[in-house]
Amino acid sequence: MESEASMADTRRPAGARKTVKQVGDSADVLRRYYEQMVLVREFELRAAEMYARAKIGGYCHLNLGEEATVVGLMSALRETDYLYTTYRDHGYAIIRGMDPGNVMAELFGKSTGVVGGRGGSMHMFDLKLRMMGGYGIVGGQIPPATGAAFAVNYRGEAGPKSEAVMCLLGDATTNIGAFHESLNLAGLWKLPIVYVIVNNRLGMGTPVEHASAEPDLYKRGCAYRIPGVRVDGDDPIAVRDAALAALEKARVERQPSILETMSFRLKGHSVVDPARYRSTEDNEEAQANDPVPAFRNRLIKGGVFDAKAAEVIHNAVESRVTKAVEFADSSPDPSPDELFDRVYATPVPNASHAYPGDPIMVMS
Amino acid sequence: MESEASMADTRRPAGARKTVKQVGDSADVLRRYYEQMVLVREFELRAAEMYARAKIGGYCHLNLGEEATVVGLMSALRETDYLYTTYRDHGYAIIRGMDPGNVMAELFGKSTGVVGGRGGSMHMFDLKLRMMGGYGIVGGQIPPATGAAFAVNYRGEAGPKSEAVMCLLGDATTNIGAFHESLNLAGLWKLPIVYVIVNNRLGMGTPVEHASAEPDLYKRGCAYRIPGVRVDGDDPIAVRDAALAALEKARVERQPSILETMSFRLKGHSVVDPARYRSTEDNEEAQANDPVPAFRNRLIKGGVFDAKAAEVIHNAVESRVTKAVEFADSSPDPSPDELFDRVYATPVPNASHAYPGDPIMVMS
Amino acid sequence: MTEMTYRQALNDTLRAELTRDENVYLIGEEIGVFEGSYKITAGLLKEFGPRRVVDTPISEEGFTGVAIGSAMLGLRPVVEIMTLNFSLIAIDQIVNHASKMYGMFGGQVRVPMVIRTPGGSGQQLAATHSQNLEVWYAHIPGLKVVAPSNPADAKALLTAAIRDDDPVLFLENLALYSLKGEVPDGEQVGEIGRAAVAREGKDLTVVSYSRGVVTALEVAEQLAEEGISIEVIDLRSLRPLDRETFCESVKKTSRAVIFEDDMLSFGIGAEISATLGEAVFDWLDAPVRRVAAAEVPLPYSKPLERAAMPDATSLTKVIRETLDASAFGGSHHV
Amino acid sequence: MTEMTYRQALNDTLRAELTRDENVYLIGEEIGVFEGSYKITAGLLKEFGPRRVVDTPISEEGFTGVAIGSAMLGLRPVVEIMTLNFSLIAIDQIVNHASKMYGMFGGQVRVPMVIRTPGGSGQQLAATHSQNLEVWYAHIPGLKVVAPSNPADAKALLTAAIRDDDPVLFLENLALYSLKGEVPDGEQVGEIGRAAVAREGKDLTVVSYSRGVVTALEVAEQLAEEGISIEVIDLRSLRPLDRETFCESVKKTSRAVIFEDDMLSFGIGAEISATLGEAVFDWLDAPVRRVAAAEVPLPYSKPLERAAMPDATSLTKVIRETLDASAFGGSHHV
Ligand SMILES: Cc1ncc(C[n+]2csc(CCOP(=O)(O)OP(=O)(O)O)c2C)c(N)n1
Ligand SMILES: Cc1ncc(C[n+]2csc(CCOP(=O)(O)OP(=O)(O)O)c2C)c(N)n1
Ligand SMILES: [Mg+2]
Ligand SMILES: [Mg+2]
Repeated sequence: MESEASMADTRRPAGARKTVKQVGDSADVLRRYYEQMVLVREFELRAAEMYARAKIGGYCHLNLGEEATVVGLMSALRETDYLYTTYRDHGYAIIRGMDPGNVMAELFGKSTGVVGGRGGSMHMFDLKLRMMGGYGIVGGQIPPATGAAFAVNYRGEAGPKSEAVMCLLGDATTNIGAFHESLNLAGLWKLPIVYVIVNNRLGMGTPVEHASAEPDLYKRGCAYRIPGVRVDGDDPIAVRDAALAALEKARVERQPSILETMSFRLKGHSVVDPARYRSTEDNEEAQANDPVPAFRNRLIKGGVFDAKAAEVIHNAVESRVTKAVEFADSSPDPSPDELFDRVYATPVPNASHAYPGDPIMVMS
Repeated sequence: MESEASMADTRRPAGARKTVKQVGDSADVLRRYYEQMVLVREFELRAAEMYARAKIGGYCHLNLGEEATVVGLMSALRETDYLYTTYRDHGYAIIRGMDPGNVMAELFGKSTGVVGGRGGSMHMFDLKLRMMGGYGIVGGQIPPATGAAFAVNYRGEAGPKSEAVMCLLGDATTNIGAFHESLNLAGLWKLPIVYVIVNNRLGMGTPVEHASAEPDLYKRGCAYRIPGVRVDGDDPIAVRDAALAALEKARVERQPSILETMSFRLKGHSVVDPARYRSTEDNEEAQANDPVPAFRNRLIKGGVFDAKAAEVIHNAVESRVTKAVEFADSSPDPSPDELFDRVYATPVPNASHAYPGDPIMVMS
Repeated sequence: MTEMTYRQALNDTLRAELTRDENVYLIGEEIGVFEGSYKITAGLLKEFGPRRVVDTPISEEGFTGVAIGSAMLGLRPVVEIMTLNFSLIAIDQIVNHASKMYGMFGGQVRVPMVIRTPGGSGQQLAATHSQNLEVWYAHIPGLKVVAPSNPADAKALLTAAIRDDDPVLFLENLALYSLKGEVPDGEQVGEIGRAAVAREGKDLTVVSYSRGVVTALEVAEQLAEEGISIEVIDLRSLRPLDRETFCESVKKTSRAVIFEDDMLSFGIGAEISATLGEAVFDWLDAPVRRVAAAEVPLPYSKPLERAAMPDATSLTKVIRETLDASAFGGSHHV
Repeated sequence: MTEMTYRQALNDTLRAELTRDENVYLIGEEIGVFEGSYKITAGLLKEFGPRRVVDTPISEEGFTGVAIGSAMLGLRPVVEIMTLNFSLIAIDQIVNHASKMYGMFGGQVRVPMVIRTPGGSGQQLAATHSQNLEVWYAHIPGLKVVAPSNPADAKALLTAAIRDDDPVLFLENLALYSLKGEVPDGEQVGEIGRAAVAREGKDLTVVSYSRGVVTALEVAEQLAEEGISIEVIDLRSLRPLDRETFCESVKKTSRAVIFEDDMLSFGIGAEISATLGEAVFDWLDAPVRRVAAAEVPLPYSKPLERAAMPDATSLTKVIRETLDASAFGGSHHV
C-alpha cells in the first residue's frame, strides 16, 4: 500500500544463523570474507597500539566489533557504486580497496597517506575507488551522499546496471536535522541510495533509547515513505544479502531505503575513551557477540577450513599489517612548503600564501 | 501498542460538518467565534489595503482563509498556555488578545506597536498574553517552542492544571531539520506541546506533494512515536475540539502530538504575490471553501442569528478595524535616539552606540 | 553593449550557462514554478525543464549538501539560497564541507558549485531578514566570495563562478536587482580575485563593494562639483581579497574611507583598514575611517532602520572629516 | 587563592551556580553519563541529577533552541556545544534567534543563556575540527562573547555570563583546559566587556585573547631578558570589545602586534588593527602587524599543522621587525 513503506526486522538469534551450506557461497568466498574481517580487526588493534605510541594523533575511531558489517557491506557494493562513510572509516577504506599501507600512512600523517596526510583518521578518501570520504561532522556526509545519488539520477537511467550510492551513518546520527532533510529529498525525488545505519547501540556514551524517540531505527523512514530493514550486523552474509537487495531497489526502482545493521562496539568511542560508563553486563554482551571468532567457528563448523588454516590466515594478515606499519613509519612527512598546494582547485589571483608572521604584502 | 503512535484523519465532507445543535455550544459562544473570524478577515483585508498605500512595508503575510483555524486554536488555549507562531501571525495575535490598534501600529512601524515598531508584521509578541512571538525564519520557532515546553516540564507537575505549549508551523516547514530535531526531543523527553501544522496546501508556490515525501503530514510524527490528528481547518469547532484534546494529552500525559489543520490560502503567499502559479481550479476550490461565509451560513441555518444580525456584527468589526487604522496612523514613529535602547537586557561597558559615520572613539 | 538590470544580467547568464553546459543545473526554493522570490530565474523552468531547474522543499542544509555531492561527481550546480540570512541553516555544509573537501581530501575531489544569495538591508525586513554576513564567508579558506556591484560585473563574475572548480559564494543584494547598467554582449568571463577602480580620483579613496559602490559613486560625483576628487575602489571579490589594488590607490591618494553595509565591528571594512594600516602606513595622511551600520538588531520601523544604516550623508560627512584631518584644502593644493 | 586547572575552575563554577540558583541547568551532548567530552562537567550529573544536567541526542540546533525557549520562560541554561565547529549546526538558533529576540521583540523577553564551547587548533583534528570562528559571533549585535585566557578569568566570567540576562557565547580552548593558575576563592563575578593588562610594559603592546595570551606572556618574558619591555593586553571580551584599554596601551607604547589563533583575513585582529589605525593614528611609530594562522583548511599532519599556526617564534619575529621598523634601540633609548 503506497502510503505504508514496508519495515522488517530480519534478525534471527545468533545461534540460528544460516549454516555455510544454507548460504551456499563458495569456500573461497567465505574464506575471503573471514580474511577481510581479520584484516580489519588486526589493522584496528595495531592502530590503537600506534596511537598509544604517539605515531597517530587527533581523533581515532575504530571498527572493532563492526568487522562483519564492514565486510558484508563492502562485498555488496560494485566498483561503479559510490560510498560515503563516517569518521569510523578505516575498515571500509581498506576493504573497499585502499592499501593498508597508505591508510596507516594517513593515520601517521605521512605524504604517502591516502590524502597526503591532510585528513587523518576521519577523512579517508579515494576517488578512483569511489570511496567518497570519511566525514567527521556527525550527519555531514548524508546530504552530499544524497547529492551523489542525485547526480547518478541526473545522468543515468534506472535499471540493473545503474550506479547506486551507499551512505553510512551511526545510530545516534539519526537525530540530526541533516538526516531528515536528506531522507525527505531522497524519498521525494526517488534517488538511488541506501542509508545504512550502523547501530552499535551507542553514540559515545548514549544508548539508542536515550537518543531516539523511535529506537527501532529502521522504521524512521516512515516519515518519508522510505522502507527499512534491520539485519544482524554480526553476520557478514546476512549484511551482504540485505545490502544487495537494498542496492537493487535503488538501481532498478530508484527506491531509497534504510538498512540497519545491529552490532556492538567492542571498545570505547575512540581510542582514548576508556568507556567507564558501560556496565559489565554490556561489555560482556558485546564481547560475547564478537563477530570475528563467531564467523571463524561457523566456517570451521561448516567445514570451510580448520583451526590451523584459520591460524595461517591470521598470521598472513598480521604480517601484512606489520608491513603497512613499516611502510607508514618509513614514509616522509609532507613538507611545509606544500602548505598552500591544496587550497583552490582553480587558481585565482591574490589568494593568500602567507605563513604566520609574514608581512601582509610588500609595498614599494 | 507502544511502538505505534495513533494517526487519524477526522475530517468529514464540508457538507457533513456537525450542526450547531450537535456541537452544543451556546449561541453566545458561536456568535463570538463568528465575530472573531470576521475580525481576522477584516483586519487582514485592511492590512493589504494599507500595504498597497505604503503605510506598511517589508514582508506581510495574511491569515486569509485561515480564520476558522485561528479562532478554533485560540479558543482552545488557556491564558496560562504559551503560543509560538510563524510570520503569518496577525490573526493569532489579535484573537490571543492583542489590541488590533497596537497590532496595526506595529505594521505601521509605530512606537505604539506591540513591539514598538521594531519587529513589524512577522514579529508580533506579548509576554503577558504568553504570545511568544511570530518568527520569520521557517522552522525557527520550533526549537524555542519545544524549549518552552521543556521549561514547563522543568517547573511543574503533569496534570489537568498544567501549562502547555502550542507551536504553529506551516505544511512546508515540516521539511526542515529543526522540525525533526525538535519533535525527537519532545517525544524523547515527553514534553507538553502540541505542534499544529497549518496545512494550506502550499509553501509559497510549492504544493505539499512536491515538498514532503509523506504528504499526510499528521503521520510524520511516526518517526518519534508522536501521534497525529488531521482536522477540518475550515471548521472552528472541529479545530477547537481537536486542539483541546491534544492540549489535554500534553497537560496530563506529557504526550506531545501533531495537529494538522486543513485549510486554503485565499490569496498569494504574501501581499505582493499575485500567485499566478495557481490554476483557476485551485483558486475556485479555495474560494469555495472560504470558512467565513461557510460558518456564517451554518449559524444562520442553526438559528444562532439571522443575516441581519450577521451584518450588524460585520459592521461593528469594520468600524473597530477602522479605529485600529486611525490609531496606528496617528501614533508617533519611534525616535532615532532610541536606536540603542534594546540591544542588551543587562548593560555592560563598551557596548557600541555609534551611529553610521561616528568616530570609533574619541582619544585625547 | 546593452542596457539591462542586474536581475536581467543574472537571468541571461544563467540561461547562457545552462545552454552551454549540460552539467550546469539550478537548484533552490521556488526558483521554478514561482520563478524565484526575486524573479532571477524567471522563464528558466519553462525553457530547461525540471531536470535542470530544480525546485526544492524548504531544506537549505539538505539541498545545499545535495548540490555539494552532485558537484563531487562532476555536475556544476548553481544553488539559490533565497536570502543570505537563510544560509545559516546550510552553513555547516558550505563551510565544514564544500570549502574543506578539496584540501582535506588531498586535492582528489573538486566541488564546482555556486551559491547565489542576496544580502542587504533597507527593505524593512527587520532583524532576521536584513543581515550582511558576507564577512563570515570571506574568512573561510577554500571558499571564494564575490560581490558584484553592477550588471556587467554580475554577468562576468557569475560566468566565472560557474566555470570555476571551487565553491563560490556569489553575493547579490536586494537593492541592486533593479539597478540598470551597460552590459557587454556575448560571452564575458570575469576574473575572481580582482578589484576594480570604479572611478579615478586623487584626493581620497573610498573602498566599497556590492550596493555600497553605488552610493560611493554618487557621493564622488557630488563632491567632484566642489573640486574634491574621489577614487572609488570596488572590491568585487571578498575572497581572495585584492589588497594590491586598494593599497596602490591609497598610496596615490594618501587618504581612505571604507563604506560598507554590514556592521562595523569585525566587518569587511576592518580587514581593509587593517591592511592599509600595515601596508601603506607611510603613505597615510589621515586615519582610515569606516562608515558602516549601527550595531543593533536592525529594526523594522523605517526611521529607525534609516538611522542604523550608512548612507550618502554619513559617507560624505566622514570624507570631509578625513580631508580636514589631513589639512586638505582642495585639489589645487595637491 | 587556590591553584587549579582551567577545567577545574569551570567545573567548580558550574557546581556553584547550579547550587545557587534552581533555574540554572546544564544541557548538551555527553555532559552527564560521559561526564563531558573534555570532562568539564565531571561529577555534576551524580551531584545534581538528570533534571539539572541534561544529556541530549546529537541535535545541536534542537537543544540549543530548547535552551533558548526555556530561557524565554526564565530558566538559565548553560549549553555545552562539544566544539565550536559544531556550533555551525546551531548557528541559526544562536544568531537569528537568541541574539535577536530581546531587541526585535521590543525588550519584552530576555534570553539569559550561556553557550560554552571550546575552539582551538593544534590538536591534529584536521580542517573541520580545528576552527577558530569566534570572529563570526563577535560580529553579531545582541550577543556577548567572552574568551578567558586563564582559570581565574574562566571562573569570574563564567559566573558573570550565567547571571547575565543576555545570550553569552563563552569561548573555551582545547589547549587551555589543563592550564593551571591561581584562582581567588569564594564568589567572583567578572565584568563582561573589559579587557585586562595581563602584563605591563612600555616598548610594544601585544594584543591577544584566549590561548594566544599564554604564548604572548611567554614571549614577553623571554624578551624582557633582552631589555625589551612588552605590554600584553588580554581582550577577554570580544563583544563588547574594550577598545579603550588596548588603545590606551598603544598610546603609551606606540607599537602594536596582534597575536591570534584564527586566520588572518577578516579575523579578530583585523578589528583591533583597524581600531588602532583610526583611534591612535597619531601615536603609532610603526605599522600594526598581525600574527595569525595561514589561510588553508588546517591539515592533520603535524608538520603541516605547525607550519600553519602562529607560535612564539613567529610572534617574536614580528615583534622584532616592528621594533626595527621604528628604529627601536632597546628600552634605554626610550
Ligand atoms: C555535529 C556534530 N556533533 C557532535 C559531534 C561529536 N561526535 C562525534 S561522534 C559522536 C557520536 C556518534 O554516534 P553514532 O552516530 O552512533 O556513531 P558511532 O560513533 O557509534 O559509530 C559525537 C557526538 C560531531 N562530530 N559532530
Ligand atoms: C529558513 C527559511 N527558508 C526560506 C524562507 C522563505 N520562506 C518564507 S515563508 C516560506 C514558505 C513556508 O510555507 P509554509 O510552511 O507552508 O507556511 P505558509 O507560508 O504556507 O503559511 C518560505 C520558503 C524562510 N523565511 N526561512
Ligand atoms: Mg553508534
Ligand atoms: Mg503552507
